[in-house]
Amino acid sequence: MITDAAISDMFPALHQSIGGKKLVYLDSAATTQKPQCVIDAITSFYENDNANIHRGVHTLSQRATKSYEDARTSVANLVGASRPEEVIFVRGATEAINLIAQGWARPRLCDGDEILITEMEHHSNIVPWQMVCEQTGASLKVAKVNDDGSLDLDSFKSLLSEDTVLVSFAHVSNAIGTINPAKELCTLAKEVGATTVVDGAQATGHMQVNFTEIDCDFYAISGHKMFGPTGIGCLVGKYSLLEEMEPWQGGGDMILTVSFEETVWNEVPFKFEAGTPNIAGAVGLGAAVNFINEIGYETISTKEQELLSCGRKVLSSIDGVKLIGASEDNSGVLAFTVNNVHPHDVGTILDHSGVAIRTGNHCAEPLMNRFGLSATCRASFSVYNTTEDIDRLGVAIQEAIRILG
Amino acid sequence: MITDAAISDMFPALHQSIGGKKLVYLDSAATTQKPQCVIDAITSFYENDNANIHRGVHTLSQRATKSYEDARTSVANLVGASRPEEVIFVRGATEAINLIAQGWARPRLCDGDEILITEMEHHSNIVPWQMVCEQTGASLKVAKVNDDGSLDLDSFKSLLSEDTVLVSFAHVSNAIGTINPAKELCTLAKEVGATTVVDGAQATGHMQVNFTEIDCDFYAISGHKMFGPTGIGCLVGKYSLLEEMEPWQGGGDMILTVSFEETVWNEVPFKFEAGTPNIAGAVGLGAAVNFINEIGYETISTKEQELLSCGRKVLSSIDGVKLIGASEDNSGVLAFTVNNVHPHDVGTILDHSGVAIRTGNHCAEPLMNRFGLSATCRASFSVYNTTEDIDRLGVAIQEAIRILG
Amino acid sequence: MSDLRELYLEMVTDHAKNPRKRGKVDACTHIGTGHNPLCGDKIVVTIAAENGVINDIKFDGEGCAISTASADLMAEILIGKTIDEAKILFNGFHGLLTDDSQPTEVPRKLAVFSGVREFPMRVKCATLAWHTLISALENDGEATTE
Amino acid sequence: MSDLRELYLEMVTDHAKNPRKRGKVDACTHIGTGHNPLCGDKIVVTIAAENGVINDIKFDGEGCAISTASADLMAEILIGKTIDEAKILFNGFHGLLTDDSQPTEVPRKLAVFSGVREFPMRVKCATLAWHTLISALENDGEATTE
Ligand SMILES: Cc1ncc(COP(=O)(O)O)c(C=O)c1O
Ligand SMILES: Cc1ncc(COP(=O)(O)O)c(C=O)c1O
Repeated sequence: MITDAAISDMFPALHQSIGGKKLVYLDSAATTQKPQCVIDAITSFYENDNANIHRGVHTLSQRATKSYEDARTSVANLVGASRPEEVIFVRGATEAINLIAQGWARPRLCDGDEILITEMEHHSNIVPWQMVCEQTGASLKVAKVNDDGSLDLDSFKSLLSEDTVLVSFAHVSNAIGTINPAKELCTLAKEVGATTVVDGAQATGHMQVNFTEIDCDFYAISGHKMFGPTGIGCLVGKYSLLEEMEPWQGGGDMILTVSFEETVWNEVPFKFEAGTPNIAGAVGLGAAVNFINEIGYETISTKEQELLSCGRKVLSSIDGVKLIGASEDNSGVLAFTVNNVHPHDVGTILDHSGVAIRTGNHCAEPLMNRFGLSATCRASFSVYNTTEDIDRLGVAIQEAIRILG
Repeated sequence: MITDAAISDMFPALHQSIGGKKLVYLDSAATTQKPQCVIDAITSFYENDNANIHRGVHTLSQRATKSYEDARTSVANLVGASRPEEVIFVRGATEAINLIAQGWARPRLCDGDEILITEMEHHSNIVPWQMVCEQTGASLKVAKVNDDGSLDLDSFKSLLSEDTVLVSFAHVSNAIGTINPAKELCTLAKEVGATTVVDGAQATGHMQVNFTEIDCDFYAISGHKMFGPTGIGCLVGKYSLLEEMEPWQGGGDMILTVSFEETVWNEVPFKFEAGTPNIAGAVGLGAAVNFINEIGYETISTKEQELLSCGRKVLSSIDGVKLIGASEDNSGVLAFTVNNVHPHDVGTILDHSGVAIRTGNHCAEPLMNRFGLSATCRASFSVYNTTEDIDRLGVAIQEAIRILG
Repeated sequence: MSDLRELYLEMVTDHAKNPRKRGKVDACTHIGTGHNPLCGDKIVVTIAAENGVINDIKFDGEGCAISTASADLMAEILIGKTIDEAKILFNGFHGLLTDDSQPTEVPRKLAVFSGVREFPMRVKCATLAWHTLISALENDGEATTE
Repeated sequence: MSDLRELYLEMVTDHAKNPRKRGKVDACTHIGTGHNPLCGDKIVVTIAAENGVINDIKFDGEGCAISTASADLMAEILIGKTIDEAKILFNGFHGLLTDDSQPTEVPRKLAVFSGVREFPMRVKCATLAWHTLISALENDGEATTE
């Protein structure tokens, strides 16, 4: 068992003061901090192996290609893809979803078809579908969310029909932390023949995910939310579906041969990786996967659940603090409001105490509307947080109430 | 004046041995090596400022946002954009061109319209237009290349017509190094009312570029080819055109408000930057711009031209070596073939001597066909190379001839 | 790091908690809506003006302490001012918050926001009402601080 | 780093410089084309087979030394072999180049390529002709090493 201090020691950014107070980073749902091993992997890539990949015979290029492809294999193993080729490197979860929207949905959908999402989606899992609807004439259906922040299963079921061509939902909500029953939802969707997309941006940094077991068609991953670098993420897709799909962008590396008369696409996954990819980003993500494997999802989840229940207790004990969407099955996210104190002011005052939380609509405006709010405060945890962090959060909120409440 | 050694010292990856011999890196057209200051900027970002941007009130998020936006301003200043908002961060030149193809061309082009490119384009400046042609019914026209590798201006002019809606060409060819007269070509294109795209992937790491002076509509930049990290590049576009364009991807940060009924796009450039961008990548690119400003394009160009003429001399003196496309206006690229020795074998044998060059079609298959070749060898320079590197290249080629010639 | 008390001066928190000019102006001649996507705030500014003079002005909508207090104090200070004077005040206020190169002369009720300059993320909160005012006066009706 | 001489053995360079089986087989019963995008090589393999026996086999196209020598030696070795034997030889050859866990028994003419294993980027060159052979025999006619 690794100690709290040992884990926290691996994250250099945590060891700094903000305005004289030790930083308490509670914004991991926006992006996680990076362990030293990830930073070192990037540095080492640039200092030793930096080269372009796939087409080079020289040593650096071979090393870079191997590191990049090894990272693909690491991700495939982590999320239980059936082969490395099912993992496509993209910029992040947003690009993964747009790739599906433009590469799979746009050429296939038409007037009368329906796309089903939920009320708790991140804008990245709403807007790409709105764009596809606009482009194809399909329409967007939205399953309701219960008062406790869980998905309204009846609403979800009642919206599934013969017309539902695609179903897309968050594995874990970024705004309130709800964990959706991915496998169950995919089974329901499949009964009506719909293609399934799971937005796993908030999942893979926190809990074991198995793509093959969930049995969805596509799974979107965000590297920077799972201890990896910015600018890298993955679309995991069933091989047969990826094969059928048109490419996403045109350019180098995604083609077999090019002539002005005819161009032949390369194989999956290269067909979807036009141009020089974020090589160092993939290498860093590979290191992040190693980090997760080393710590273990078991440790990560246990720690986060501990922090969550501790956090709920601390916040509930403060007069005027209200938890938003605190469902049973919840990841390490505390969404809350403070009576008479606007979230934006809470954010500023907490920052002044060295406590970093996020405030606003969390790119989930429709969910905010669902709760009749324009904004909330959000404290989100990762394995490097401690119960002292929660205490600091509680004290800082009380300070905010003192100043403005 | 900075000495050769001082410049080379700034690049850690250059100081290593490959199979017992000091590395000679002559593959900068594929990707440049990274100066320590760029690597340090990335490390420092992750160790000190790492946070998500734009929507956070806490200190790290403010710092990250500032670093990211400062990088945008640095790029804008470097390439003479008229305001920072004209710079959109993308993954690389390939994504920049695809963004124009899908965001500008696809909704505007139709049957009968023509896109004009040249025979020397990189696949990234061919395939996106083929895809648009397929999608819209427009057709692709291709201006010829002269035997010396320069653009056939008569061919270019003769293909311009009322039907030409878009003209796209490389500022500098990656395969043979030809520098195209960008301003002149844009002027000609504009006379027929065409929108102009310049693929500057091979330009900004080597010579002063002024977007406003060239007066093109769009300019594509590749970060990793100008000392910056992988996974970052820029589309520079005229503000008014960017404003008219539809967004590229949907997601967080690119919208002002989202509801299931109506979504309002954010302003330029955010409209085009959906999801979490490659924040550390942008910061690294900002550092690369500082590096360029410090060394100065003057020094860089002078050095590269010196290496080019030295390289041409050395190669011409070897029996059986043939230079391909060695035009007057040429960047630091030596394309060549060796009699009876296939480029792939040359590449392996050179690598064995520690000399890294690229071999193959250089993602420019149509240009290879133009010269009746299936592959060439390419040695490409940057400011960190020296005339000793050229000597090592010459010796290694002679070794290849000895083994296989 | 700057002092939180510079940001939340007593006059600011007082107007934030008990805004005097919240509501809608009757017989309104100008209306503008503003939006700060950063905090989700939306604001509606209504104005009753005659012969270029602002007779009454109110704001409506929820916002953070800084934006509420700023809207409230803006409304108080603008009553009786001409539209031209209002624009000059806007410029002064904007300069106060963003430009530390030159000292800006502004009425005391606006000067309480000078602390905001040290909190760059909050500048948009303080200026939202003013941007909305300008768009109302210029009759395009919509403002955003992003 | 491995020794270059292991890669370019004399038999390899000899067959690369003077291929014996370059050309097209008359009365060809099977044809396959292969492509290695890495080096741009394209290859056409033609076969004359009868009753499951390869009577003649040739290759055409330009390629690097490794791919040319490999194609040439493959052609030499397969003449007179059955199609089934050819497939077994392919497996053995493939194992020789990619699998260092177990020693593979192959004819001496193929064993000269064992050095390629130390040059992973060149494995595709050595196997291109063989992949093309298999696709010719299985009649789908197109092979690529990527
Ligand atoms: C649930 C959810 N989906 C999608 C995204 C977008 O991910 P990325 O930042 O990798 O584009 C996020 C993160 O912002 C998220 O929380
Ligand atoms: C001329 C040219 N255009 C476009 C590209 C693609 O650039 P990127 O690797 O940034 O996608 C390259 C580089 O490979 C290039 O050399």
